[in-house]
Amino acid sequence: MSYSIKLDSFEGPLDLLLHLIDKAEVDIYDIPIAEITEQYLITIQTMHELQLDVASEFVVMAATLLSIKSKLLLPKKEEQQLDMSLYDYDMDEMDPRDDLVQRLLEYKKFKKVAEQLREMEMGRSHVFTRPAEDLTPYVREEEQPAIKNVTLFDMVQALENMIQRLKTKDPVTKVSRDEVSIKDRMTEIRQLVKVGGGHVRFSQLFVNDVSRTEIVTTFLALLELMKSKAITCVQNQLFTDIMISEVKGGNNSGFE
Amino acid sequence: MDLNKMKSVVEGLLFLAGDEGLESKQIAEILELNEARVIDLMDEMKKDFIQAGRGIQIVEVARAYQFTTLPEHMPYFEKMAHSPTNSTLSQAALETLAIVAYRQPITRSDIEEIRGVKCEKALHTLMTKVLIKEIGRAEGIGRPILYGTTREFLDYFGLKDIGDLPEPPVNLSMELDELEASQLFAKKEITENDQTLE
Amino acid sequence: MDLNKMKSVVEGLLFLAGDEGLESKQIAEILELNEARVIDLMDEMKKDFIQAGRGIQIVEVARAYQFTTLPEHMPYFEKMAHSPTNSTLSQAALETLAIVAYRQPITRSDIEEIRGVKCEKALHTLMTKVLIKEIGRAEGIGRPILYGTTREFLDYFGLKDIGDLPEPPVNLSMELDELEASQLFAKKEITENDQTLE
Repeated sequence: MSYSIKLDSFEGPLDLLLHLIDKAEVDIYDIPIAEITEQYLITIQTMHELQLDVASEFVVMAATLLSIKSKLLLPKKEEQQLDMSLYDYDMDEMDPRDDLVQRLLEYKKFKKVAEQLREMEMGRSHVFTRPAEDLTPYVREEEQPAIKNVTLFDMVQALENMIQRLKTKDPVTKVSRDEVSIKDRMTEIRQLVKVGGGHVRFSQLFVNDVSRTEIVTTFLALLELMKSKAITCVQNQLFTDIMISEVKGGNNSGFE
Repeated sequence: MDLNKMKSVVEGLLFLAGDEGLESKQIAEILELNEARVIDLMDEMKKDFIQAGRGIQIVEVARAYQFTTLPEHMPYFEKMAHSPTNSTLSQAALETLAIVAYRQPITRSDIEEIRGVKCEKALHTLMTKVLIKEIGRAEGIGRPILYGTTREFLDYFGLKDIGDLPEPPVNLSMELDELEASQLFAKKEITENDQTLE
Repeated sequence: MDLNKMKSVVEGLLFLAGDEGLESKQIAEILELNEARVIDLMDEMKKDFIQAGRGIQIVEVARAYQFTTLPEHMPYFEKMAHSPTNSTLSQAALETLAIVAYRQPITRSDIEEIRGVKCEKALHTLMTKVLIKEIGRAEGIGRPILYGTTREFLDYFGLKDIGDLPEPPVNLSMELDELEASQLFAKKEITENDQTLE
């Protein structure tokens, strides 16, 4: 081949074929099958030598090309006879390349459209907007309208948007005092586990409306206890509570 | 209500509506105007904003009017904003999306037929980004899932509605001819210019 | 950058900043101006907005500049809030509802912990629409109210029971946990800093 091509840049066999046809500067309606097939096979071979994953679709297309090539090589008459039993008479004139040409044209159309979409995507990524304001303050108490047009999907989507929003946001910093030490909390957790007969649920560690600091302390205390192999934590499923269990014969002190 | 007041109210409304935007019908209801009048008003305001060198613009996305910032100001916002389109789609996803957009409702195997490759991963990506969704099941064996585009799709590309998609190229085989023709015309023009210069 | 461009960029910035607003120092950084110049610019813009009869105004809240709507347009915003096409839930309400649905029973402070913002208003809205209700009290100090979803919630979304809720598209629960964790860790840093200060 007189030109090099980036082998991993093809979306599939049709993409590769379009590329070869473009390079050869031939009419898509009159593809020189022998020439294109040869180049196609060389490309696949190169991909193979470079140990790139040659997807099965590429191989299937190679077979299709070879089949078209052999059909074209068959004397016209014989082909007619072969086809007669299978097709109508008017099908005799069919060029074995037609199917492929149609597929290529169809694919090329969408490739062109995809290019336009790419430009639109780029354009849109250059503008920004703001989330809608909560209109609740403008709603008069006595006449709250019933909800409409809200789907479960909207709800889940809202949650996802929120996560995206919070992820990009710096955590608000507020200073507060550490009231319970991690060491104290470790002792408390171990007691709770003991009282619970060797097990306690994560949610049971927070019996009241605790502050962030307390949650942090508890969390760190748990990590410490896990590190010292005094407890293990198991969560069976998403959304389910974490089960904290005492480690039998583990580190009984849980302290360094 | 005079024109200036109307424009002023609409500005407030669009500001509150944010990325959800407002449809002409909604604006018409709130201002007690007919919808055609609102559409004219919005066209006028679009121009006003450009003329006044305003820092926000009115765009129509998914049939709703909304404010966005100006593309040329992007460098100033990068630090603080979230973009409706914050990562670009892969080529595979984009091609798959193009097929779904123009051929919806369509099954996975029909998409794969057109692209000539598997597109399970691309479909999954597009579903996760909510650019496409299942819109039903086809008849027949297995009752395969039919895919279509979402409102988010329109938003992602800044399209007014699905009819706003770019025209697909009609006849690709014409391309060469067209190219030659356009070159001929270009040539002709030059010749004409040439002649006028003479 | 000329004056008009500056004003135009600032408009975009304030539009995006929402009700958090931007301090003169932040604007100065983005525009690469000195702060005194920014303060003058903002004064000028405030006047511009009034003079041009704009539908939004620049106000200073807690030393941050922000856009707000005009109080005299209130009746139109009420109409917008009541518009039948707009009787959907606000984003804030939807988020809150989602958190209650997936994490019930849950206290207000836990919801606020996750969302990072107050949600009294959103909870009120959801209660009024009977999508959530008080389902008990948590143990401990203050015995805070626990919220959960209602029968009407299930009816509205056509769910047999709460276990019928869809798996979130991304791994939502893990993301939520991560988010909570990251916020906790941010907090932890602060706490530790605090200790070192002592």
